[in-house]
Amino acid sequence: MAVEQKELAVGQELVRIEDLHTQFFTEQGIVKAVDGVTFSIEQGKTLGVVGESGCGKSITAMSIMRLLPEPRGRIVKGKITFFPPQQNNINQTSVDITALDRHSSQMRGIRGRHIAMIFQEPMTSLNPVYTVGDQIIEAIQLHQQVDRDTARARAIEVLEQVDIPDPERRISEYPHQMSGGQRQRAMIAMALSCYPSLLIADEPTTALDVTIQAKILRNMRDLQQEYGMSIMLITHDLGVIGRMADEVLVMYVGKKVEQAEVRNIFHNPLHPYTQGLMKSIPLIGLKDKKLVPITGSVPSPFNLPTGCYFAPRCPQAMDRCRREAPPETEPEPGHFVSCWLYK
Amino acid sequence: MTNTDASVKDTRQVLLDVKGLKKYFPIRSGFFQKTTGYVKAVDGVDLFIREGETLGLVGESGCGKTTTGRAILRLYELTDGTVHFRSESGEMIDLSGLSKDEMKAIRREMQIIFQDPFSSLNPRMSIERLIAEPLVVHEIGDRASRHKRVVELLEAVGMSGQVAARYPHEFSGGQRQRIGIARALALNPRLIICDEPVSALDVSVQAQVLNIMKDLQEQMSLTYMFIAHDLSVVEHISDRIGVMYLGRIVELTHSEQLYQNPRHPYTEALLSAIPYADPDMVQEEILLEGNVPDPANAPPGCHFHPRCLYAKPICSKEIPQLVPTKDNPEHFVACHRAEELELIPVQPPERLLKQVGG
Amino acid sequence: MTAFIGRRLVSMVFTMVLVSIVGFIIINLPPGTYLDVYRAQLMVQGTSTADQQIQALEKRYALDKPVYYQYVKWISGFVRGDFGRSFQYNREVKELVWNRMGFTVVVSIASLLFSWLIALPIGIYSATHKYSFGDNIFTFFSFIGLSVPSFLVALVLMVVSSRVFGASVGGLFSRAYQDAPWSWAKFVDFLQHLWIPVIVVGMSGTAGLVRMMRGNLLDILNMQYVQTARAKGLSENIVIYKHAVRNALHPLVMSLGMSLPGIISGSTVVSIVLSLPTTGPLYFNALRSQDMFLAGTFLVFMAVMLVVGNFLADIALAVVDPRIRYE
Amino acid sequence: MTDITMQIETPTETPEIPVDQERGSLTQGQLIWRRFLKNRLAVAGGIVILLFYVIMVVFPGFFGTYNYNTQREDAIYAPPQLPQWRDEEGKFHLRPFVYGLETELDFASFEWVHIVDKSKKYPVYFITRGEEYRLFGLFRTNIHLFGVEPPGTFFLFGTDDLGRDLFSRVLQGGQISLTVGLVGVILTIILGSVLGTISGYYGGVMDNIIQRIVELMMSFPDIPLWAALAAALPPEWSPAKTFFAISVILSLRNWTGLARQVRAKVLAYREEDYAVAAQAMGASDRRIILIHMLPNAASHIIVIATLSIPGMILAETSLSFLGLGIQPPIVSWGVLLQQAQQVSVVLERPWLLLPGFFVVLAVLSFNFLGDGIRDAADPYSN
Repeated sequence: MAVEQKELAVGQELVRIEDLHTQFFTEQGIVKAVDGVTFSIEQGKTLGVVGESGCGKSITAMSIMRLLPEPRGRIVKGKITFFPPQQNNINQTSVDITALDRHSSQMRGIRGRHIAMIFQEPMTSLNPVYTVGDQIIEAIQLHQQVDRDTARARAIEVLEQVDIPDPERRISEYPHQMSGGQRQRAMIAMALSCYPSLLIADEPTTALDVTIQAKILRNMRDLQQEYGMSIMLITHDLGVIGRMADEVLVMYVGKKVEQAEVRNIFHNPLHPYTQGLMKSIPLIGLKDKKLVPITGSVPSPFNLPTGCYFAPRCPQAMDRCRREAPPETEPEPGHFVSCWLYK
Repeated sequence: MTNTDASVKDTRQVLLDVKGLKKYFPIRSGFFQKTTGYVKAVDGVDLFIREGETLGLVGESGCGKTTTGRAILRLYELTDGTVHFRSESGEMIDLSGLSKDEMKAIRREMQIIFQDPFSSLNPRMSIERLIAEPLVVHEIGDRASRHKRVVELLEAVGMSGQVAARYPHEFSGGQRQRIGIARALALNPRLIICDEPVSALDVSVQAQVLNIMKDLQEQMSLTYMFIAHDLSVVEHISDRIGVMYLGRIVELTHSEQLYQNPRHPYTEALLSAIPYADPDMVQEEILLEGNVPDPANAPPGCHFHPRCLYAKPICSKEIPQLVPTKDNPEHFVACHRAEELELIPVQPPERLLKQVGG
Repeated sequence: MTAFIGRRLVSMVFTMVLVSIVGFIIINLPPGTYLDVYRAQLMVQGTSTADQQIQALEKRYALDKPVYYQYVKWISGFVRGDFGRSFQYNREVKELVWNRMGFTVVVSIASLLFSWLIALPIGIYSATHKYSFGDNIFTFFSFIGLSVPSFLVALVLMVVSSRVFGASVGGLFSRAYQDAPWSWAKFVDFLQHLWIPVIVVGMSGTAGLVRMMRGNLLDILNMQYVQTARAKGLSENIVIYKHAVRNALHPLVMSLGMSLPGIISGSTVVSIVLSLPTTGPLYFNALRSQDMFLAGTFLVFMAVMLVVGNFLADIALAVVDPRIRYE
Repeated sequence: MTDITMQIETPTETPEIPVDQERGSLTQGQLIWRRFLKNRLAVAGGIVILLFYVIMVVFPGFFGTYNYNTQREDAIYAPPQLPQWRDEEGKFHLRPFVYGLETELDFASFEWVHIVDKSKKYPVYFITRGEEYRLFGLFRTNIHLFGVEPPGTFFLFGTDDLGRDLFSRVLQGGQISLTVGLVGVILTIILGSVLGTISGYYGGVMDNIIQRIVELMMSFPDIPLWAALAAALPPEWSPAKTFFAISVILSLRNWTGLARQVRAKVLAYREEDYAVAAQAMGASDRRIILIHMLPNAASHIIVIATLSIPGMILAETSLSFLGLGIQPPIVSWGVLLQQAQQVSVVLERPWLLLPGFFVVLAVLSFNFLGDGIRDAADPYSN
């Protein structure tokens, strides 16, 4: 079958998220899971989103996919625009994802076809009662007008690409017959089967062992080249970010605190939270260096401090930090930070 | 290449000496639940820990590190092997032969900290009851003195004594882990088995807990066995590290030695797989073939040979023994080709060194 | 799969042996031997051959031998189809049992099908429209269904039908077909009578199934793989019917065996009120008059039905769930 | 008693962590209670249950109009008499009254016929003296909540074939039916949690045996099994003994479900780190079970128990209805419903079905209550 030709325009905007607010309405009150986040994902690039549990990084992804458990959790403000990449020199018009009905055929046409997603738990992400092949073929036939044999051939091809040995045989296996690493590969295969322009990977290797993680990350990087797709990689592991990302977004309690090109984040972190993260990870070979942890803990979403949410834990907090939330500034080109230190 | 500091003979006394430790779990099947095989979770582990040091135990999921820790505490009946523990009087007692009551007396001196801060504390007990439970079990002190002790312990792990009346669900993961540590310290143990104590914590909190553990070790002259799957964490806290693969220790040495001079091919692969928090570091991962085999059906000879880049015919036939290398009596390796292989060490990222150090 | 069936077969036979032991114990539970009852009966009738008959029976059931010997004798007869003698009807039990067991099975299976057919769509609707008006209505009615004893439903139904239609709704046949041989007309008549017991017996089971299906499906809808299916771009209907419902059925199939006791119990009680030619009325009569061979046989038969039903349910589960199939 | 020596110095570098004051300072029990109160049906069910137990189990004699066993030849199958506030002239009476009841023998059918005599009005008095009964089965007294002066009669629910007041009998029957459920469920809880805990905690041979027994018990359809056991009760036993035996019989099969669930819970808790921690500190099995397992399983056990009471009540009613449960002269709802077995009887005297209404109400309330407790106790529900 003919592989679709996608002209790579690296650097062109693929998805733009503007002032996104996603909230959950719970018994105990409203949780501002994503609280005014703006960023874009560029074609062919990997955007790493890093932050601790509960910082809203997964909810941001779910908002883009429109897979929030509505109406309990929903986008209350903001705009997500998707710019389909040029296909065969035809410019397609942009789509406002937030304006679509989440069940509409248009939204479903984007999901899986243009934006694919893989989840953290490889053990529970695949339906236990269908074979891995069935589940991949289902995705292919849904988005491409091909017969079952062609879809099957494509499924085998993509399973081979994710390094699953003997794909002709394994395509008819059930998920429980595979190991965790293989299931995650099968998930990636399913995600890639329709040549998406964006792959959202939510902690794809957190549940896996280091040696398996290394292989899967390498595989993802290679396939990104081959498919020319963008990756939004969500993780709490700075090591994974360092290995994979081009651009990094740091989130803290629903807010974006810093965004920069990956080298800048690691070598010149500006926000005290990012600096704190860097100082608190142990590194091999730096044993005698004492870890400098961030004091305190992440505030409860029902009891957020006024001003900058990080102020109570911040070693450099000033009076102003406790009163007013800092706006975003750009102290150096392409390096965004929300902190009063740089105002 | 050899680290001179590390090869100097350590003169501290051995606190725990484990020899040939085995723990097999029977696989039962059929209507009459006949035993049809064994999961060899721990398959002949030798290790020792000196007083006041931290021994790290690292390996991938299912390699038997947790089972080893629990078997040492006699939370499982041992299939085979001995566990000698130096009692306060100085004699080495073999735990594997002790009765339940004799074991209970020894339990005062050895404690455990768990991975999951949400499952390790009984949700129905207040912090006070949780931390005082070891004292109650061993009938130590009265109500007032126990309360005093609880407050002391909470303060020792950096929490206020006022939280004693609260319940676990009111605390965050890091705080709960501190409570777990306080409980483990209640009986003034000498050895603490730390079973992945920071794996479930967020990065910033992980450092808090690691620092507390290090401080407490100095203040109370504690001995740790630190089980984890994260090599950087283990390397940070341990004096010596044992690498486990499929129920056996494949390499055991001082932590600097391990990353500067790995002698087992599995260690080499493991080290190369650690993702570095540095985008400039060009890393050549050694990608292992296949998956970790099923411990019920382990390959013969060296368990690692089917995935090993350097395997020779002998590797599939003979089980390599864990023996010291020629140039370092403190560096144990279980590999037929340990002496001849030139393995790639970890190069610490220079730039990071500069940045964090400067 | 074969190994799985084999294992289940062995365990089924084992359970049946235990069931028969319990059945035998129950037969022997009432004070005195059943021969005492029989002897009293014969005395009343003034049969001259009473002593001979009694002796013959004593021999047949080895009553002079130890208990285990009696059991072996009884169970070996049972296996051959000799279930003992009913003193009340003065006939061999096997002559009484077969016909009625057949009708019991028919009523039970029809009730089961009825409750599944009604319960599944309602359960799916309720789960996918959680806390909606419709869900609340269905929930309320399923609670009512759980709370009304089936004999009361049968009673009320009979009262209402004889008030409104002026017709009796008892039995499985009209009087005209009662003893007639099977014919198309009789079959139609049978179906016309069957629906009442089926609805009555199926009702409480339906309510339970609705609750269960709703609960299961709600759990499944929270699973990661449902999110995966949505993330593929599948429509909500396919996500629910192909990916979620299929998995929500497993606990239901698993509970199929467990819902059988309720069905059999229900049909037993209801059949008395509706005077159906099933095991129920005969069984309770036998119990009341301590006709223990008849009662014991029925009890063991009902238990065997259950055990076989459970076995079939397990196989059905293995068919729908690959995780069990490949165990 | 040994003393503990202090070895810890005040930490130098570990900063004190302030605990969030807001991070839910409610205990688990308070959270469950709050969530329970939000479920209106469950609360309503709970109130009905409470009323039923107070009125029927504790004070059936006081709330009943007559002694439940008094037979009246002149009032056989009397229809219900409803209290009136407005007489035929449309005049409103603050104190309700009942019309008199004339009884005649219909010589055509030889049946008693009851005619409402509107010329006679008997006012209803509250806290009044009437027929004697025993309070708590001990003290003789004759105070009733309400009644009318003789020769007037006040049969709120009508009378039965022996002219006994059905309302008083329904309350008295409730005492038995509701108690059977309660006694049965207590036995179920004891058997189920003990055997379930042993099975799950110790495993091995004991577990195997208990599981086989559970399977065996589950292989019998419940009502036929109960009926067989009930039929085997010696007829010469006293009614009280029979009553207790019925409760035992009901719980004899019912514990199996609970035992399975408790076993599963114990197996899960055994893997929990807090149980391992207790083991590591040297706690005894007894302590681990009593302190760490049963309290955590308690809410689960309560839910299953609450949800199994309705089954017991239904079972007792069905058995007694069929004549194999509670035996007269003791009354239970099932015994009362025996009178309604014949459609022809019910057609003439539909009030005989009234006890069935109470069965449904009690069972429904228990179901609502149990469901509410389950939802409230489940930490994962929304």
